Amino acid sequence: MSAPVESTTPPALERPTLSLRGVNKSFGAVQVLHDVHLDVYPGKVTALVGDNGAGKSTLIKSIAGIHPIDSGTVEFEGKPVQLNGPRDAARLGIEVVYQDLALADNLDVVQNMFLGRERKQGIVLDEASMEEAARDTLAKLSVRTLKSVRQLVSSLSGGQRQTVAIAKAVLWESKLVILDEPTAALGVAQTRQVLDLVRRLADTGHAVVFITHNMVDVFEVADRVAALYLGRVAADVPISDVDRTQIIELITSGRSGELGLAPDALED
Amino acid sequence: MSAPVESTTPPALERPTLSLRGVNKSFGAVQVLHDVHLDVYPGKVTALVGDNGAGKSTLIKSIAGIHPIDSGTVEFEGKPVQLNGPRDAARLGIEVVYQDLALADNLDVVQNMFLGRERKQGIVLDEASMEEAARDTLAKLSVRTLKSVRQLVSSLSGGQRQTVAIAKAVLWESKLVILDEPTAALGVAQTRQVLDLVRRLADTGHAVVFITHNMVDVFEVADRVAALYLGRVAADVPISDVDRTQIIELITSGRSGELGLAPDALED
Amino acid sequence: MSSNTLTAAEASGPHKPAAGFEGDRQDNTVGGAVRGYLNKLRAGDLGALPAILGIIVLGIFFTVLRPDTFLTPLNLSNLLVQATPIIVLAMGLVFVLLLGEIDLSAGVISGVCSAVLAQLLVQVGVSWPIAVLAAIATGAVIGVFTGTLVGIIGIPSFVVTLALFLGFQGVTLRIIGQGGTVPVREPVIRALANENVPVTLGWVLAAVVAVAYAAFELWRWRSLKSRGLAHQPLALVVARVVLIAAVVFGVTAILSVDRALAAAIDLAGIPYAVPLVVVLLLVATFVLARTAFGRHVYAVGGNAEAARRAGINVTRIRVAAFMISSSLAAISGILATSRLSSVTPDAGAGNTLLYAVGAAVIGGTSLFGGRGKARDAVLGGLVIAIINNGLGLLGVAAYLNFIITGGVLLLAASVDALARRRAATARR
Amino acid sequence: MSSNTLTAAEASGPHKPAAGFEGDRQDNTVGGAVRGYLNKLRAGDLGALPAILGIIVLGIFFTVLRPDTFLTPLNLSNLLVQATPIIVLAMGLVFVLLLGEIDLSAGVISGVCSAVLAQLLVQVGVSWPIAVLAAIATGAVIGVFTGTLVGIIGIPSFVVTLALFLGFQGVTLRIIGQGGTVPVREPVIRALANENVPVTLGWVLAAVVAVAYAAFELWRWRSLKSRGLAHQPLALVVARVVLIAAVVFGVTAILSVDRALAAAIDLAGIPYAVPLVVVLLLVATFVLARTAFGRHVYAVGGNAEAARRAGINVTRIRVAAFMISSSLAAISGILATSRLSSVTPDAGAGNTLLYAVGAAVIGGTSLFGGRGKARDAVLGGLVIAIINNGLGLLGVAAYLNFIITGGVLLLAASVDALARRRAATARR
Amino acid sequence: ACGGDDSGNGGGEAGGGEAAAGKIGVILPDTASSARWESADRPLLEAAFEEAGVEYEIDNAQGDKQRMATIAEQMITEGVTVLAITNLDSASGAAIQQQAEQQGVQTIDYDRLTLGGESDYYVSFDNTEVGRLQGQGLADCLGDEAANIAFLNGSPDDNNATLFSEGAHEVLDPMTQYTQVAEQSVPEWDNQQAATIFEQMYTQAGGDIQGVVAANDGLANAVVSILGRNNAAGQVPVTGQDATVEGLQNILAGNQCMTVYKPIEEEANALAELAVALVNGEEPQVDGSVEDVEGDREVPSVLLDPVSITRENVKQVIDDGYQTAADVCTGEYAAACTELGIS
Ligand SMILES: Nc1ncnc2c1ncn2[C@@H]1O[C@H](COP(=O)(O)OP(=O)(O)OP(=O)(O)O)[C@@H](O)[C@H]1O
Ligand SMILES: Nc1ncnc2c1ncn2[C@@H]1O[C@H](COP(=O)(O)OP(=O)(O)OP(=O)(O)O)[C@@H](O)[C@H]1O
Ligand SMILES: [Mg+2]
Ligand SMILES: [Mg+2]
Repeated sequence: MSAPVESTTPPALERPTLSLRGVNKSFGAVQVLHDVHLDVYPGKVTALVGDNGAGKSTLIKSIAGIHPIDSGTVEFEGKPVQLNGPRDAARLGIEVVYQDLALADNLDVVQNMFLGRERKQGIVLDEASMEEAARDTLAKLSVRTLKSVRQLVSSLSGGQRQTVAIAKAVLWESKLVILDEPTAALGVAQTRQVLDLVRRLADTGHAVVFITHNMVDVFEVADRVAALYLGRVAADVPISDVDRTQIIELITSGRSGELGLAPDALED
Repeated sequence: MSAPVESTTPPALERPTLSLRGVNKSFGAVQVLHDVHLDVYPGKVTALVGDNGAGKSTLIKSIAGIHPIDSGTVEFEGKPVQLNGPRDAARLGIEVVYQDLALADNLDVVQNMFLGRERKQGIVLDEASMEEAARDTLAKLSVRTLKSVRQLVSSLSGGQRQTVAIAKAVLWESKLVILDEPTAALGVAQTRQVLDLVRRLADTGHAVVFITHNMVDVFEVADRVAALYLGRVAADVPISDVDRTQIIELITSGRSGELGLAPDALED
Repeated sequence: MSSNTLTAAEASGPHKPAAGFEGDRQDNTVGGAVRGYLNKLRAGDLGALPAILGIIVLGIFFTVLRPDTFLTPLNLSNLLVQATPIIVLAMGLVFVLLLGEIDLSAGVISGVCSAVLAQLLVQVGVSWPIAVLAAIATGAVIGVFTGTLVGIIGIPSFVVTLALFLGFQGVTLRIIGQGGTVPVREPVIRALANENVPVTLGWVLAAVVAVAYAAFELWRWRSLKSRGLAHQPLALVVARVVLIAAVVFGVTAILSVDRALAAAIDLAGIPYAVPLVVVLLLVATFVLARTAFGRHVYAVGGNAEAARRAGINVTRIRVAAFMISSSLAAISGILATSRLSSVTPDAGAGNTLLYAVGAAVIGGTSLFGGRGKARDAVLGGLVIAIINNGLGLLGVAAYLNFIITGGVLLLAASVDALARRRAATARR
Repeated sequence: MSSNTLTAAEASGPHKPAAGFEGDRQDNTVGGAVRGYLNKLRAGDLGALPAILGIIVLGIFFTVLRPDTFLTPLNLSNLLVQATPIIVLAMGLVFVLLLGEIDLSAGVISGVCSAVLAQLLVQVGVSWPIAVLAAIATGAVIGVFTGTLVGIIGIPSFVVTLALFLGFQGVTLRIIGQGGTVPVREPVIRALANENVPVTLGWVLAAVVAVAYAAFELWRWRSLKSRGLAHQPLALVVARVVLIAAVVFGVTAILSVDRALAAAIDLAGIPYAVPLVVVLLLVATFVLARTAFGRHVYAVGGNAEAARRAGINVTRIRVAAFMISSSLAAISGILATSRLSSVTPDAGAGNTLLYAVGAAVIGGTSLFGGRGKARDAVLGGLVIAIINNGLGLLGVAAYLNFIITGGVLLLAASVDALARRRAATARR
Repeated sequence: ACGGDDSGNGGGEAGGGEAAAGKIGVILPDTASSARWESADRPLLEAAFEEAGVEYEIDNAQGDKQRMATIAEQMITEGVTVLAITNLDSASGAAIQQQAEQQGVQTIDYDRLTLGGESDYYVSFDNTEVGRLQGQGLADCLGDEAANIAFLNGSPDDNNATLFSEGAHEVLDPMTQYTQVAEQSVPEWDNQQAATIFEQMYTQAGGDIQGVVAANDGLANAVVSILGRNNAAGQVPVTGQDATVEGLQNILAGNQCMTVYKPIEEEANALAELAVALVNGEEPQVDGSVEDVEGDREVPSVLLDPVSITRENVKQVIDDGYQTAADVCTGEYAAACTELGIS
């Protein structure tokens, strides 16, 4: 079986917020995730890297309960959990920004940001307070070209949509925040803000998973790096243990020196 | 009215492949493009930069005929043209990779790549030759995780979809190739290939417009930079005339020293 | 050197960046509000306009052709009562259409429920409140069944309700007995469509509605203003309150005139069915516009996957929408029963459903989900009812009736489609 | 250093990268093909399976209940002829459904076209080829009209065809006249559903079909193999050819038996309507699977905006699909006319359309566009026809008939939905 | 047709012992146009066939011509030798009969003559006569005074509806004291639509309608409920047909002038007798013949008379057992029943 070469033991004292053990996932005949082990720690940013199609999005969708896993165990704060839907994940305190941003085009920015967790007075929606909160959060993310928070999401630019999705996720105090290529469509200033935000989240004790193809970002914000290669975890190590070239080797070939998948795992 | 401060005259000898003059575009009450002037030259990569929501995608969708423009003229190879639909653009030889990748999820990779321009024998589709051509093009773009070119596009990862869209556009020998954030979702190796491809296209005489938020990419492949600020062209200059800080200033505030929009244009 | 790292100085740049959200600081003048509305129209969002135009144009048309009869109090009261079953059915459908689903079986469900009502009243002999509750409960149960098939098993609603459309015709036939007709002579049920609210009580009701509306609008205006949020100018709010009050009192006044054709008889007051529809409209509007449930209905219709990822129980929303739709279908069936004082085995079959779908669409509800309001059913239902009513007065041949109804439906839809297309921005 | 620039050495890495496309190098053994098929089933793509299962299960069910009659040559020939109008109507609908549109008016269009046919034959007295062409042309023109409203003006097809459904009922009524019926005694038209291909000719036709199919399949196999592209193992191709030939000859053999009940009479051969349907099936399959037009139909149904951006004339595709649908509806109307030898004002109204939509869906065509085949109409139409035929033999009460038809439709759809759901991968 | 008869008879006689192998098929037209088919004809025919001890099969086409053709084919497949149909229209009926003829099956037209068909016999009430009774009944209720009358006809695509209307016009057109102010058809006999259509007629006429020819009791009930809304029920005579519970109750309450009662038992028994005779290879008894103008032939016929029912002879319907007193004399109608001696 494939197994990452255990190069570093995680800090013994700390309990991971999320830990995956032997997770497998197939779509029909195509096995996308092979026996995935992954630990995500509170107060740390874990960068999840991997080639296009390596299975990063599939992995985080499994964590979010969108794709039920085929086998393996998921532990959240030490307790085994069953994730059968996004509601289970939300209940545990997992918040996700998806790569294929999930926004309802026919609703406006405020409505999207509070979707599923509307503020109410009695049974009546409290529009005023939601509008204020949304505007504050967006302003923090350096959104300057948005005309109105009552604009329909369908009329937003790619980056504006991305920002709304991020703002939506950070509105809630979640234990684990997962961001799937959050800066892909962002401008320079907005990217800056998101990176700062990611760091801030970790510094305030949240566990953060950050997927990106950008090595500079990885080295700027990440505490740990997990590399996926063809659906297998090639490495899951502190950032201090690797350099840029090693990570790129892990991404493109699954191995880098001592690190990475055992050669026989690459065969099958 | 707003007008870019003319800092450099384009090379007098060369005729632009595409030139926009005074292009305006509104959605309902929201004016997105203000009086846009832009020239795109053959054999050159023009990087189009701008903040999120600056109007980059709207501009290239106008060029592609997807959003008809409200006023202004478009000249292609010196002749004024009317762009009322993507078919007009395709007929002129304009090929576009859209930010919101336009792929038909229910078709496979080959079918998507040849959509609208199927190879035929008589009236019968020539599947075999299309399949071969698609596989060759994809291989060139460093696609290694794709299981099959007969896979449905709906089952592809974000980066795989991006690659298919790019491969689709470069299959055709077009005079003008426009790429809207083509590398946003791509992995390291794939990004490398796309940048090389962009350079190659320009070197073989094509005009290329390349939209990105990544300054390193801009400086690596671009010959000219056009900066959009709130729907206005803040600058349209050779890359040698600007440095990184200047471009970022143009993006974030529309001005940088001598370059950029006149202060009064920023007011209205 | 990084592409995506940026110092704070770089990010802010030499000029002050635009602060954003300027659209939210809209002017609170009447002119600004009018401009805002015109902009919305220009952007292709016609809302209730095609339906209101339709009502006005058809009204003028039939008034010109039948000046003696079309605008009489008698005909207007007929018109309202004729419209009620269609309006209520369409109002239920709005919930389902908002999800991007369809309920082809709503018409026959109204038939099944009225059959249940009739048999309970006539065969079993229960009292009317029990029979009515049982009929509505039947609708609700059917709705839960449909919703389960659509929401949990995941069969497309078109197919589920197509199958149920066939199946329930059989059920009604079974309950009523082939070829039979069950007369419903229960006075309370009959009164719904055939009796009127006493004139004085009618005026009191009208006053209550008008005052409550005014109070609510003004309270809302004040609360928005005090929190510094976007609000309409007071003049516009007052104008709207006055308009609504005028309509309410106008209708009440017309219906309070003695409209009996024979001098000896006294016939005045608002038919009971009308306040019933008003109450349903208010409740449905409240649910859709002001509760989390309503918000979730729109979200599921706009992007079910996004709604699911936002933690909304999509299945529950689907089931609930079908339940509401079928319950309203049951009420529509009761209104139809009241009108004829009897139930036939083919109740609710035929074109009933198509008229109701047409009403919702003319009113402005989208068939693709995510766009629509409860009032669409009322406006669209009135358009359909006016066509039938007017053509009845004209006494045109049956074939023309079909053609004209189809034509008007097409026309209303074209107005909407053309406006939208003109403003088309290739939104997907 | 930059995040996205990378030297060639870095990119290739120490190990050889996986070369990709390994899925295309599938094994060409029978086992591999079977595994591939099972994988497809597991992935929720049931294709024609529910319909074929439906045919088999229903066939066994009715054979057990009516062993003396259900499987007789007479009943099988009845069954086929009963199925033809529904199959042809559904085949047209497949084109429209593939676009994600619906044509609610297809049934009444078949009525209008048969009314035109009848009046031309009877009132004007033209010869049958002219009348048939005129009827089909009427269908085509109506289809172009519908397609224009949907494709150019942009009204949702549900609304357009709902309006036309009402309107065309009026048109048929107008053409035929109230309460009237136009008898069609033209021998060629009558022969379609009521006469049979001479037995010898039937065998010749069957042989031609079988041989042509075999030749085509083998040619295709060889050409794929020679170009080194993915191809099925020869054994599987041969097996398929044998199966098809067996079905063709089997049906021919059954229909060549003298099935007259009275000894004095001779009644044998394939009803003319059957080869007509086979030809339509072959043409429609070719158009959808092997031409650019067909490819574009699927693309528009999958993502109309992507198709538009790819330079496909989406409007033209929409208009063409509606034209094809309405033309096939006209042919379906002619077949129905032939069966009854008459046309009535309500031709094509009622449940005609719903049965046809049900047939397409049971066959495996999606209502959301982009998925479906011409053969779906044939398989689904047979399921619907078997239900009607079998229930006719059982002579169940009318209400049960409705309920059972609805139930079977629901069952077929559930099988499909459950399989899809089990494999659900949150594709949007 | 003669040849067909001979072979049928011959077959029956040759295999006297096999007479039981013969089978009767009956296809009724629909469930919507009238209450009678399923509530009366089917049980009556079933009883008669059971008593005669013949094999039979009865089905209903539910108003669908394609369906009727399908049922006919099924019945022929099942070995029916005598097929009685109530056609949905002449031409589709003729097609069925031709097919039956080909298969050597004898056919009977039940209630409706198939013009241009191949039927061997015809059993019916006269539909035009029904219309005449309606016309006459209305005239009797209205008397000699001047009156405005309206016609609410059946479904525009139902040929019988046309015949009813023709009959009524035949009687009422010459009566110059009546002004015909409105006439409309009701698609699919839909009672809800009937109510709207009549309401609009009534409003358009300014309430100045003194009599209504409604084609059946369902339409009549729609008229009555609209009149009720206008507090005018009972003052405007309305006709009907089928003697339904609803119609009879309306008559008892004085809201409906008359209905046409077709003693279906007589008609059903006539059909049963005829069919049983044919299936047993006997020569059936007929009253005479009716001319099929289109097919240019004389069809041997058993003809029955419809009966006009007013308040005075409601009792007859109940005495015949066509409706039960328990159904009709509920609640408010009990008094009227007692008065008229109905129990
Ligand atoms: N529904 C599906 N059915 C079949 N295969 C799928 C499906 N979804 C994903 N895959 C396959 O699984 C693999 C992993 O996809 P995934 O989206 O997880 O990649 P990723 O690591 O997120 O890539 P990217 O960086 O491009 O976003 C891909 O090869 C993809 O084709
Ligand atoms: N259909 C529309 N209706 C109204 N406003 C729109 C519409 N489409 C775009 N806009 C607005 O136009 C502006 C420009 O959008 P555009 O997509 O061109 O930005 P962009 O420069 O491509 O940004 P990004 O870098 O985020 O992709 C945005 O403010 C957006 O909200
Ligand atoms: Mg991904
Ligand atoms: Mg963009």
